[in-house]
This record gives sequence, structure tokens and C-alpha cells, in this order.
Amino acid sequence: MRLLVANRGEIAVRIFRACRDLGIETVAVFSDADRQSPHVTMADHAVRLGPAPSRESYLSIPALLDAARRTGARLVHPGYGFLAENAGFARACAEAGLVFVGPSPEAIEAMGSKTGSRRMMEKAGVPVVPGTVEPARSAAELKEFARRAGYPILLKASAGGGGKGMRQVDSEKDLDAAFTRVCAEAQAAFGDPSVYAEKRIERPRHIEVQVVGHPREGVLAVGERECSIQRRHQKVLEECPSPAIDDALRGRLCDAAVAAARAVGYTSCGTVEFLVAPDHSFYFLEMNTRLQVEHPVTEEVWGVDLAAAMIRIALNEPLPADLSRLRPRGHAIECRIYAEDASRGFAPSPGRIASLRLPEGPGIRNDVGVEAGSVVPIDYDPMLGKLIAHGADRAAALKRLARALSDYEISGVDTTLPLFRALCADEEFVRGNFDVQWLDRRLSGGLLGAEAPRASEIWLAATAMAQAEAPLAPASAGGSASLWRGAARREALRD
Amino acid sequence: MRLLVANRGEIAVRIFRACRDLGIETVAVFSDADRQSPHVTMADHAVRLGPAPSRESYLSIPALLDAARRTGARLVHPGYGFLAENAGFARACAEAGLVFVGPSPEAIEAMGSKTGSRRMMEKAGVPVVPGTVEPARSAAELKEFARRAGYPILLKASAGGGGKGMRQVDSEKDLDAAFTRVCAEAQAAFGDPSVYAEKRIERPRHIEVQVVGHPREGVLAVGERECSIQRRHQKVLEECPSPAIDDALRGRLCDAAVAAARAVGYTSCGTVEFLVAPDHSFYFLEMNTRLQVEHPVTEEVWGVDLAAAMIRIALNEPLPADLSRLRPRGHAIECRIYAEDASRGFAPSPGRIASLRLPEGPGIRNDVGVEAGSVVPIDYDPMLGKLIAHGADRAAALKRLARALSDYEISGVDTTLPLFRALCADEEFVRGNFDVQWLDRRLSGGLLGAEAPRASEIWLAATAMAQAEAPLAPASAGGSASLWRGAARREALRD
Amino acid sequence: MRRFTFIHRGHGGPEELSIEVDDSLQRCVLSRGGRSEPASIARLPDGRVSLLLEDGRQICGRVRVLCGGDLEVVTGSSRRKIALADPLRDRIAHAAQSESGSPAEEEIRALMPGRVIEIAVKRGQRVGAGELVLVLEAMKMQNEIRASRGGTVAEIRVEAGRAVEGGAIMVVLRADEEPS
Amino acid sequence: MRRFTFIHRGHGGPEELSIEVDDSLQRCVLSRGGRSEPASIARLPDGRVSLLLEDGRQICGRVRVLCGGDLEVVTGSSRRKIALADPLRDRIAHAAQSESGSPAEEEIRALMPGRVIEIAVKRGQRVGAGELVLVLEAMKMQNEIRASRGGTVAEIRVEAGRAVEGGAIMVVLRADEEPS
Repeated sequence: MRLLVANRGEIAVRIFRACRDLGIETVAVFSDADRQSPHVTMADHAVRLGPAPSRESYLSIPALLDAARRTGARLVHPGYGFLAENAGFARACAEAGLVFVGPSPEAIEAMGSKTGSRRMMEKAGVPVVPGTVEPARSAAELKEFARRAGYPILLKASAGGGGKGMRQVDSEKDLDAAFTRVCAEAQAAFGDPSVYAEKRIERPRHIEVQVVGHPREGVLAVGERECSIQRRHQKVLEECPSPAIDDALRGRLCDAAVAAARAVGYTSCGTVEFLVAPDHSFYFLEMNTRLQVEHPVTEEVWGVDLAAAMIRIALNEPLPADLSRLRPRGHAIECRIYAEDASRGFAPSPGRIASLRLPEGPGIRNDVGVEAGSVVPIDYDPMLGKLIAHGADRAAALKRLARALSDYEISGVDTTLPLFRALCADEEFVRGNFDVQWLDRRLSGGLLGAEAPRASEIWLAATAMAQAEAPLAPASAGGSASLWRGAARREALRD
Repeated sequence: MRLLVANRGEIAVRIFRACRDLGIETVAVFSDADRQSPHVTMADHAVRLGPAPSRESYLSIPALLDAARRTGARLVHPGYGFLAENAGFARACAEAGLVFVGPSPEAIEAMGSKTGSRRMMEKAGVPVVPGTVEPARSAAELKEFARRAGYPILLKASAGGGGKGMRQVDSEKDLDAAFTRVCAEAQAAFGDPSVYAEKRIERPRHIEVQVVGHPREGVLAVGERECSIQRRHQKVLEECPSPAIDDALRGRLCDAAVAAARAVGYTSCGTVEFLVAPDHSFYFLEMNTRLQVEHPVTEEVWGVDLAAAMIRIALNEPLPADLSRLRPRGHAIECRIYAEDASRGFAPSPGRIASLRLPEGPGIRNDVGVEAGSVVPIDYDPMLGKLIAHGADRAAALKRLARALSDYEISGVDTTLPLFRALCADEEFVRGNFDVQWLDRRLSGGLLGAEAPRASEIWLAATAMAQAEAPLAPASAGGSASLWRGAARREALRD
Repeated sequence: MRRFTFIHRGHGGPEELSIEVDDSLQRCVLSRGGRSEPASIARLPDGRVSLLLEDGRQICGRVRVLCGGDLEVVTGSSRRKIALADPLRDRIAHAAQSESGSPAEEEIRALMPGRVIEIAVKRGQRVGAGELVLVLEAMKMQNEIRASRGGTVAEIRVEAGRAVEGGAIMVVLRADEEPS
Repeated sequence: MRRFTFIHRGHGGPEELSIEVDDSLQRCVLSRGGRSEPASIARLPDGRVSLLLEDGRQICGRVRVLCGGDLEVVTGSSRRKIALADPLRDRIAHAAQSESGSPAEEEIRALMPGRVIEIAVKRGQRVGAGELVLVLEAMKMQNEIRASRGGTVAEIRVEAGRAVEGGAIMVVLRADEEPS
């Protein structure tokens, strides 16, 4: 049996590992930017899709189906991003006789519409943020809602997501202008001017529940993840469990997540996202109908292989262990390592990775999609991989994370490693005291202050310069005292 | 606070990681063969001990104490091997005002004598293998024992260990000659001709129990490890839990191990080794009064950090979590990766590691003491490091292990990786059906048969040769279609 | 022993420091602000440098030359750009800056001795800011040298595959006219 | 396109195979036993080679030259010594063997074009079996070339730092007299 991953980078690598654990052969696809990438060179089969731009490669459904046909793949896994939540792709796979590793196209579609899924959740008894539900036809309609729910409110593009096409309105006098602007932005960004309004929850946490749905075994919740550490609405660090959730709240969140998944007949791994207010009230945000970037923290704490489970479900096999008997243990934290330059507003930092040394040892897991020498292309999301630390409790996991971050060497491109090193040294973060806007506030407050070089770093630079410029010792004809000396000299000679 | 590790290689790296997790500064010591080794270049401080031979470096107590004094180290950790079970070193540390991370010198001494510890165990009610207890003064004395216990019996050097100075006697007619020979061997190898006899247990398993003793919190057992996969009495692969131990037997083994540790007032991490017969009777073998090579499999399954616990106990701190509440989860397997050539009887294969690529991803832990470019010296044990795979059950752990082994690249030196790849494909091993002599039998039965090169490997060789000999493409002055093409060409040029 | 002097331009302005290295490249003396400290140097197989100071402190990291001429020092726990140059190159770099805020020509120099691996431009070619000009192998690293501003390639003074001296001019770019 | 022919000496005796490579070094045709198959080649940044066959199969591994002249092919799941040489070198290697089981002189040849990094012996020096003779950089790897038997260095025909052609004699060792 063969499985094609319609994706690239670390998630393709992750899914291929699950395939190898299940005895399934792997098929990689690649654009011209990725011929040398680890996801290709680790695969049993590989097929070129097209040029680097996503539209001509990883988003090209005909090219993907052709690759599956040519290599005899039976399963297609979409990963996350690209076509992962595209019901049309799921349908095209089924029509081509391929098994799409994910939920039904109907479940993807039902959860794909913000307003549609909201209506469905209200019906299923899952709490949602007070809002207009339907796209607003006028600013007046929104004013009426705001008078009932109270300011501040949020205007959101119906077709948006991930923080794009969103605007806060603090009082009625700003509403007309804001409505006009968000409609225009929504039209420009998503080709759909529909806008709706929601009550703004103050200082909420972003908490999500992992669900696993199986055609015969039903839907189960596998605990929550804490995803409040976000930069401009983009998650950068996730934890399992949340330091702010007690058993009672966890139970209520999991029940709501199971109800949400059941409402769409969900039969795969998926994630139900909630906003949790400081008073422990919570509201359905959306459901991600795919394997989530941050799935490893759940895997480490619950001792489960979600990527493998997803494939088994797609094959209609029973799940390996009785998931309902699983119990969490310890604490896990994931850092998303991006090729971004924190000193230039986290701008992408494409280029060649000159060196890469991964941390190893107890409690450390690396899910990485690049290697030393890899070129980070400008064409895709610049995530290099994820570092996951696991320990007996949150304090132990944080210490192991800090240790791993001080063993992590990447040169050649800028990365978000300095952000995580700063977080590990931040008292409020270490106390677990944050909400979804916390990181943006800390960043504008100077979390990443420019540090002066340390004396040790200056000496390393000076020593390397001196060694490089020193007259090269003549290659000795024998007489080197030991292999070690000889080796050192040879290495020095290379420069 | 600073901790000096009086050791090298992967165990020094492992203990330094625990120090970093505990906020303790690290002090490495090194011989001239190790100036470039990872345990040195990861440490905050490093001190040269002397030339490569162990006697002048890692076994030199004066040099070690001097290094601790010069760097202001307060703690000294012996690792395993070298001075780890040397009561004199533990005493010398205490006399120099240093905290020795291990049990008391008295406990080390008590367990250091095979016959002494045996007497002590009998007194503590721990079952021991029927034997002469005292060194035998004559062959006649042994004959009397053998008539009672029945043949076959084993003659063992009192000062021996690890299979050295051991001989099986199948009938009375062979006993005189065997006694003379083992006495002579014992004198030559250990400077002590004392020999004792034991009943030989047929097809036993080697099972050991992890114990943790604390001055105030008492002694606890943290499950067992399966260590029957041995090559000539040397462990090569270990598991937790054992596939052959049920809960009842586990309980009896743990009780016996706790009684053994209590008998010597044990206050550190340690291991009590047993032989377990097919009828579930078991016999005390010895106690290792140190951190065991295979401690990681217990750490993965029990969710505990034994290396950190050992340091905390030495500092007289309470243990971080209530150990008695720990519960095992899943299954872990460790492979000891040695620089040895299986095709030449596992002879050491020193040399330069030309390339090294470690496996990564879910369920994989690397405790490794070398890196690409490291020279494996002839002066020490040739273990490069350990690969630990962890999964929801033994089948899952084995699959992850096989996956990791097929991602593990070492070139330049021969290693034991082919042995582990063969084990993962061996039906009896996969069924868990083995005893301590099983691997030696399988090896002489051709477990590591020479395979013909695959077509894919021949094509790789031919392609690399052709690329290396092809006329070099002229360095293009611009016009390279993409960075990827340019990069490929530059790389090709390097040869 | 051979002595090297460097200028470090940190937040507090330029500072001089020096390092004496013996012929084996394994022992050195570091001097800064009137204080000297002996140390041993080990070059690791993967190109990193380990410094062992007299008091036992061990420092390990990788040093790369960035296209601007700064050094990138990467340790396990940091990655920092350090403005460190020998006095001659420091003078060249800072003299050019002080003469003109936006000189008409940009001289792309080899900040370290090295070997040109690839020249990605032709004489007369228009290059944009950030575009690859050439690849210089130095200190075991392939350094991509990019144009800091847009311009036209006026001269190419090196050949692919050839060694270059530290400080040598490799390519001259004529800057674009300012559009406004 | 350029064609290379190799002799592979496996268990079944010598076998000829050939590979045609285009000028970009990225496309090739593999031929063996009368069957041909096109493939694409990628050299990875760390020196490994990835081959992509027409039917989609992907093969990735690292190839090193061992001191005996065999090739070491290391993939994630195997490490194998493969006796593969071009017809000339195959003839040299196997002719020498058939002339004399233990020739008086051992010619240490460069099995690949490369660069001599270090010469660890002097003319007239006695070397034992397995002792390091020189280090040859070829195919991005430093290959330690060791004496296969004890002897005395009779000639050194290369210099450290210089390139050598594939097949060139680098060092000649005069074998020890057999002791018995």
C-alpha cells in the first residue's frame, strides 16, 4: 500500500514517519524548489508537480491526482495548509478512486463556512460568541447588535481566517467607517465582501480540543491544547495541557468539542477551537478539519500517535489502543521555528541554511522539514520545523525546552529561536499568566531587546578571523603527535 | 553550583543535560583524545586530565580532584564505567569536600564483592543462585556442592564480572581441570585466584529492577528492564517492560530489589540484577551501584528523569514528584550503538566518523556522545551512543525502532546498526521469545548473513563516480534559472 | 607567535582588541582593554571553534562572514552579528561611509580570503537590491554576496574557481540614480 | 551526454554497467544487462546523491571511496562495500593481484580525482599495516588512506595541497620481507 502526501516540509516528513510505522510505502510530491528537500529524499517514490509557485505545484489538483495515478498510491494525505481543508480536493480524490485521509467533504464544507458552522453549533448546544450570525447588510444592523451585546465588538470577514479581515470597534461613532473598510478589505482579500459582527471577549485564552472521530467507534476528545501565545493572531507556541484549565472546565470543553464533531459526523482527527474567558465561560471559534500543526504536544502527553490514527481511520481499521482509556501524563510545549527576522517585524528570511544542529536527549522531539544546506524558498510558509519538549510537569518541560533551545544552532537564515529563548526567561510566561494578546503586548514592550555581544562571542569571532588569516602551517610530512593533532591541522587547512 | 562529570562520551552528555535542566553549571574533563568531543564543547568549563590512556586521564583520581578544585565544582558524578563503582574514589571526593553523586562508599563496597553481597542478600531474604558462597579451596569442595545442586555448574572468578573468568562444567570428570584453569585465569585477569561455584540456571532471562533510594524517602522500585539480548554476556539491547514478566512476578522482583537496596542502606539510583528462570523462579545476580547504561528505557516508560533524581538525592533535596505514584506507560527499547565490525567478530572499529545523521520524530530519543567528524579513539569503550524508541506497546515501539534504524546514517566506521536492523526483522525477537544465550545462538546461526548489494546501491555508486569524473560544468556567469539550479551546480563543483 | 589586531564596533564605539596565535594555531593570548588571558583553540570537524580559557571556561561557536562584512557568531544559545574587522578593513569600510552617505559606486570586497564559487552576474547587467552577485567560499561556508542597493555591474575583477585575497575588490556596481 | 562504463564485481563475478550523464549532471540513463532506464540526479547539500527513476522510485545515499578502492554506499538503512571501478582501474587492480599474491611493492593510487590534504609519512619511513599514509579529499570526504600491509616508504609522488588525477600513483611502499 502507498500513501501520497500532497504537501511539503515538516508535515510531509511527519506523515511519512507514521506511514513507515504502519508499514505503508511513501510517495512524495515536489515543486522545482523542493527536489533536494528531506520530504523527497526520505520517500520511496517522488513525483515532480511543477514550478515553485503553489498554484502550479502543491495546489494543482490535476498534478496531484496524476502523481498518485503514476505511482499507484491508494491514499492521499493533505497535511495542513494547501488543500487540507478543500472539500473539492477531497471529492476529487474520491472520484479518482483514492482514499482521502481526512473527514468527509461534507464535514469539511460544513465547518468551512464561519456563519454556517456557527448556526450548526448553536443547534448542537455548543456555546458561540454572541454575534450577528448572518452577514450584516448594513451598519445599522450592526449597531442594533452592538447595543444588545455591548461594545467592544469585532467586525470579521465571513470568508476570512487567521486574523485577516478583522477589526475591533470600540464605540458606535466608529462603526460606519469600520464597516465600509472591512467590507472593502474582505472583497479585496477573499473576493467576498460579507462581514459579520461578534462580541469581543476580553483577554480570552485560545484553547482547542483534539477530537478523534471513527466511523464505528464514535467521537472522542483527547484533551486540550493551550494556544494563546500568538503573534498577530498566528500561533507561535502551544502547550498541553493548558496551565489555566481545571478538570471541571476541561470536561465541559471536551463535551462541547465532541458535540461539535458529532454534529458534522466527523470521522478523522480534528480540532475544535474555543475562546475561554477569564470567568471560564467559553465560546466555539471554529473547527479545523485536519491534522493540526501542534498535534505533537497532545501525542507526547497522551501517549498517542494521531498521525497514525488518522491513517488507520481512513483505512476503516480499528484504532490501535482503546483511546478512551488513555490518560495524560506530564506536560509538553511546542515551538514553531520559522525563518523570520524578529528584528524586522518577523519578515520572512529566506535563504540557505548554512548550518543546523538539532537538540537531542531526554524529553526532546524534533519534527523538522529542512537540513543543513537546505534553501528556504520564498514561495511557501517559512516554517522550518517544530521543537517539542516534554517533562513530568510544566516546570520540567520548560527547563527542558530552555535546554534544547540553548543546543539549537541555525545559521544562514534568521529564525524565531530568539523569541522562544526570551519567552523561557519571561516571568509571566513561566507563571502561565497570559491571554491571546499577551505576546503582542510583550513584543511591543521590548521582549526582544537588542543585547550587546558578549565578550565570549567577540573572542570567538576574533579567534576564527585570526585562524583564517594566519599563514597556513605547511602540511606536515609525518611527525604529527597524534591523530587528533593531525585532524585539527587538516581542518584548519581547509579555510 | 557546578557539577563535574568524571567521564566522557554519551553518559557525560546525558548528565550535563540533566544539570542544565536543574540549573547546575557543567564541568567536563578530557584526555588528549577528547579535546574536540561533544561532552567538552557543550560544557561551561573543561579541564584537561592528561594523555589518552585511561590510567593517565579518566582513571586518575588526583587529576580529577585537581580539576574539581580548579573549577570550583561542588558535585562529582562518576557516570558508568571508569571510577563509577570505585569506593576509594567516592571516599576521596568526600575527603576533598566534594559531593559524590552516588551511594555511600560502604554501599559500593558491600555490593562490590560477589561473595560478600551474596551473603548479605541471603540474610535479607533475597533469593540467590545455589552456590558455594565462599571461594572454594579445592576441587573436592566443588564436587560436593555439585552433587547437591546438580550439574551443570558454573565456576566464576570472585573478582570477575561481565562474563570474564567464567566457565561451565557439565560433569564431574571435567571439574578438576576446569578448576585449575579458572583459578589461573582469575589470577592473571584480576590478580586474585579466588573461584566459587554456582548452579547453572538453564535458559534464564536477565531482568533487572531500577531502584531509587533517598535518605528520607526510603527505597522505591521503578519497574524492571529486560536485558537478555546479550552478545557474550554483554548487553546490546534493553527493553522496558520485559515481554516475559507478568504483574505478579514484577511485584515479587520489585520487592526483592527493594530488600536488596535496603540491606546496604542505598541512597541513590541503582540497579538490582536477577536471573529469571522459565518457571518464574529468580535469583539475585548483582547490584550495580550507579546510573545504568540502559536507564533511558525506564525514563521513557515511567516518565521519570533518573539522572536528575540522582543529583537531587546527592544534594539531599526532596524528589520532584512522588515516585510511588508513577505508573508505567507504553514500551521502550534501547540499542547500544558501538563502533564495532560485526563481520569481524564485533572487533572495535576506531576511526573518523565521516558522516552522521540521527533519526528524529515521534518516539525517538538520541543519547549520543559523538558527532560527524569525531574520531573514535582506540583507548576507550567504542560505544557511540544509544537510540531509544518509545511507543504505545511493544509492537509500536519495535516499528518506531525499525523506522529510526532505517533513518540512521553513520559512515567512516563500522557499527552495530546492522545487528539491530536484523533483530527488528527476526521473528523470534519480535515475539519476545529469547533468553540470555539466544543472541549468541542466533549469531552463530547466521543472523548477520552477508547480503548482496541491491541494484539501487550499485546505481548510487555508479552515479556518484560518474558525477565525480564528469568534466566540470564551467561556473556560469549568471543565467542560472533558479537558486536551486545554481545551488546544485555549486555543490557538484565541490568535488 | 603572530599577533592580530581587530577593531570591534559595538554600542560604545570602536574598541581595539588583539590576539596572539602560535604556529600550531592551538594556543593563543587574548588581549582587551589592557588585560590578557591565555587560551587554547580547537577547530571542530564541522567548522566550529572551541576556546578554552585559563580558568577553565569553555566557549564554543561557529563564525561566518556575512555579506555586509560583519561576522555572524552562532552558539547553541545565540546568533549575533558582530562588527569586527582588522584595522585596515575597518578603515576602508568606515572611510567610504563617511565620505558619502550614498556613493555612486559600490565596491564588493572579499572580507576574508576565500574562493569564488560562482559569479551570478555579467558586466553591464542590472541588479536589484538583495540580488545575488556571487558566492564566495570562506571559512568553510558558502557566503552568498548580494547587492546592498540596486545598480549596474560596472566591473568584475575575479573569476569563478579562483582564490581571492582578503580585502580585494571583486565586483564594482554603479548605483542607480535616485528616482526622486 | 557523456558515457561512463563500470565493472561491478559482485558474488556472481564481474558485470559491466554504464551510465550516460548530460552536461548539467542532472539527467542520466542507467544501463545494465541490456536494459536502460532514464533517471534524474540531485546532489544534496551534504554530499548525498538522490536518484529519481522514471517510475517514480527515489533512492538516496552517500558514496565514499574506501582506502582499498571499494566504494562505501551508505543509505539510511544500509552500509555496504561495493566493488565498482572503471574498466581501466578494474584491470590495474585485478592484474596486480593475479601476477603475485604478495607483490614486493604496493602502489597507493588515487582511486578518484582529489586533493591531497596531508601526507603522514616520509620517504624511508617504516609503516605498519593499517597505519595512516595520507589523507585524500575526494567527493567532499576526507579519505584516510592507510597501508594495507607493513613496509617502507619507497617513493612519494604527490605534494600536500595538490590535486591528483584519478588512477595516479601517490605513494609506493616496499613490502616487508616475510618473517618465516
